[in-house]
Parts: sequence; structure tokens; C-alpha cells
Amino acid sequence: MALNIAYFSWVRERMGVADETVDVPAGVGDVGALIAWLAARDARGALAFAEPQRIRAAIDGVMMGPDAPLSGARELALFPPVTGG
Amino acid sequence: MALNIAYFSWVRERMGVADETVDVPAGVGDVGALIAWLAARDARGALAFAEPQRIRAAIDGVMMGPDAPLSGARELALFPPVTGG
Amino acid sequence: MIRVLVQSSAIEVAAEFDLHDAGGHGASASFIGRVRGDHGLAELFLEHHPVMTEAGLGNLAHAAADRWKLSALTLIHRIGAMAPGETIVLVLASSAHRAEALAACEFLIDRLKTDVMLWKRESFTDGRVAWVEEREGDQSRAERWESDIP
Amino acid sequence: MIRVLVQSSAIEVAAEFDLHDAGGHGASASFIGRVRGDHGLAELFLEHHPVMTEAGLGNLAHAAADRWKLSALTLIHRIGAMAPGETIVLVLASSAHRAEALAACEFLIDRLKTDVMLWKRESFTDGRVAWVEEREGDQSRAERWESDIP
Repeated sequence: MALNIAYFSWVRERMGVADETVDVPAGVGDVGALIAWLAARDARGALAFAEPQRIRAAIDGVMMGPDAPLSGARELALFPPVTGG
Repeated sequence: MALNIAYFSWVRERMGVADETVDVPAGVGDVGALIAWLAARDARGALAFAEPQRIRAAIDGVMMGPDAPLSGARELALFPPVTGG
Repeated sequence: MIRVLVQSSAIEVAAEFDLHDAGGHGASASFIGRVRGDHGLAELFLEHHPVMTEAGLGNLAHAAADRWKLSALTLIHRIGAMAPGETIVLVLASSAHRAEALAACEFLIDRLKTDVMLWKRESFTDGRVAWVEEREGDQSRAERWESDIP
Repeated sequence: MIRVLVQSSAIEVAAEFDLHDAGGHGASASFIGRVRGDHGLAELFLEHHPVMTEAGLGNLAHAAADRWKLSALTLIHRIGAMAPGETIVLVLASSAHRAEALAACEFLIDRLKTDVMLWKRESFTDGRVAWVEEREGDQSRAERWESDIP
């Protein structure tokens, strides 16, 4: 399954890209599993997702927990807690 | 005893003057007694001070109750509750 | 900078903002109160006790500036005759942080209503003229701050 | 009039006040947040998730306008690179009465801190660059309004 992923803040910096389209492997069904897969994929992912509890996720603009399924998602956004306003 | 009295708002309008200097009679010792004396003095005073519980007073810029003595006062201000700000 | 004024001329809001901001502040909260044209109001007249109003505003301003560590405070009250839409009061409070600026602004506008020696007279388009009666709500809002009287 | 903007250009505060005030309102409360030059800050950079930030600001604005019966609301957030002293955020809420304008302004500035998808990066004069960590205080201030989430 093809999925667009957007990164923000230091997650973006550590990944080295603002967004990418990945081919999600069979067996990676939810947000938490995808983060674990990215962390295992390469050194940049290992750096960005070393502390998964610090990562927040949104699917198509809606905040989601690690158990949220990826099926039907167009865009997954991964980022640290907001510090804005 | 000579005393400057300043009137504000509808008290001023009913008295017909913004301020006056009165010669306080012997026996009129406090704010409440002075208001009663003004109410008895003439028709304007009767109109302005028909409801003494609606009147507030300040002596030399400090809010005072009806029992406050007049001795030593330079200016007595008489007015309704404020509605400002 | 603490700037406290009681004036019969129009309050120039933009110019007051510029003057206040000269230093640059982390957070600025403001309140602008204007004459409402409700119920056919034609003119609002504000009478004041000059000495007491000036003392009242000055005390309020210094109490707020001290308590919330304000870097600047502007407090301007209009008196005399005003038309609907004109500004009656401007409060502008600045601090390094937002909570202080907001709290100071709210404190000042609540306390202004009861601490300043002002009386309002309304003239309506139908010719009626009436002095405004004291409002219960003002008293209770101001009493929230009672323990903070300077 | 509800005006909500997320912009990388400077926030023109005086022009926004003029635009907002075109109708004339009984009471206007405002908050202006600026970049503080503390600790040798040289530049603040705000990154945002465009779709979520716009939706978040829009929802907040409409929730506040409905709840406090605002006659006008301006909510502008700056993004991108800013120097100390520049305005990050402008909230300007107007209503017939002061309590509503003040409450709406405070609600908006508190909730902005947590509901909008923005991340701050600070660059210092000594060359250090760091993303700002989440602050506890923001969360607890925003939670005061929790029961009011639209």
C-alpha cells in the first residue's frame, strides 16, 4: 500500500525530507507499527524515531493514536508535540 | 463653620449649582446631619436629598459614611453612586 | 512606562498603541470601550470628580503595574460629551508573558467601573435625558478582585 | 466579520485594528504576542502543518464567535522566520459588552497554544539552534476551557 508521509519540526530534520511516499509492507497495519518500521528502515529513521513516545501522528488532518489503522489513509503526518501559538 | 460643598450628576442638577460655600449651623456635626439640613433648607435641597440613602459623600477626596464628622473638612462632595468606567 | 490620562478630547487609539509599543513587549492585552448607539442613544455625557478620578486611576494603574510586573501600561478615560462609536476608555497592558498582560487588563477594566468617580448621562434621539443607574453586575465583577485592593 | 489568517508576512497591527473596527463595536479586547529577545535570541522560526493549522484556527474562531456572540473577530498567526519584537499573533475580539470580548480573547489565546499545529525553532546569537520543548503551563491553561471544546 502506498502512503504519503509528512514530517515536521525535528522529525523532518532528522529524516532529511519533508515528505515521502512509502510502500507500506504487509503486516504494518497501524501508526505504531509504521513508526517502528521507519525506525528499523535506516539510520535517519532510527534517529527520528528513537523515542516513539515523543511522536504524535495525524491521519488526513486528524490526530490519531498509535493503534489507529492505516487502511484508507491518504496522508500520515508525524511530528513532536506542538509548541506553537 | 464655612464649608465648600460640590455636587455631581443629578444632585448637581437638582441643586442648580455645581458648588457653593455654606455656613454650617452649630449642631450640624456630621455628613448625615448636613444632608438633612440641606434637604430642609429649600425646595432644591428637598428635591436633591429626598432619598438620602441614595447619596454618597466624600470629604477632601475620601469616601465617607453619614456618621463622618465635618470638623476639619475643606470640601464635601455629594453625589449618587458612580456609574462610570 | 505608566501613562494615565483623563481627557475630554477624543482618544487616539492608534497613536496610543504606537506610543505604548515604543519599547517592544512580549505580550500586550488591550481593551477598548466605545459608546453604544443602542435604544436611540444620541449622546453620552460623562461627568467626573477631577481629583478623585485622577487619584483613582493613578492608584489602579500603579497597583496593576506592580502586581503583574507590567513593562508598560496605558489607561485613558474620556470625559464630557461623546457620540455613539466614540471611544470611552482604553486599557493597554504589556508584560513579558501573556497571562500577566491579560489579567492586568481585565482587572483594570473591572475596577474602573466602580473605583472611578464618574457619572453617565444619556441623551436619546427622542429628546429623553437620563442619568444612568448603578448596575449590580459592575459591583460583583469588581468584587472578584476585592482582596487585591491596594 | 470573522477574519482568520496564517501568514508569513508581517502582521500589520494598526491596519488590522482599522479593518476590524469598521463596524464600530461596544467593546473590543485584543492580545498581541511578540517575539521576545530573551537569552540572546536572534530568530524565531515557526513551522506549521498548513491544513491542520488552518482548520484549527477556523474552528477556534467560530467556536468563540458563537459562544460569546462576537460582532467581529480577527485571528492572525504569523509563520516562518521572525526577528525579536515582531508580532507572532494577533487576537482581536469585539462584542456589545466587555465581559464577552475579554473572555473570548483569553479563550482564543490560551487555546491557540495547544490547538494549532505549530512548532517553534529558536536560533541564538551564539549560533545555537533548538526546537522549543512543549510547556506544561500551556496545557493546563488550555484545559481550563476543556468543557467548551467545539
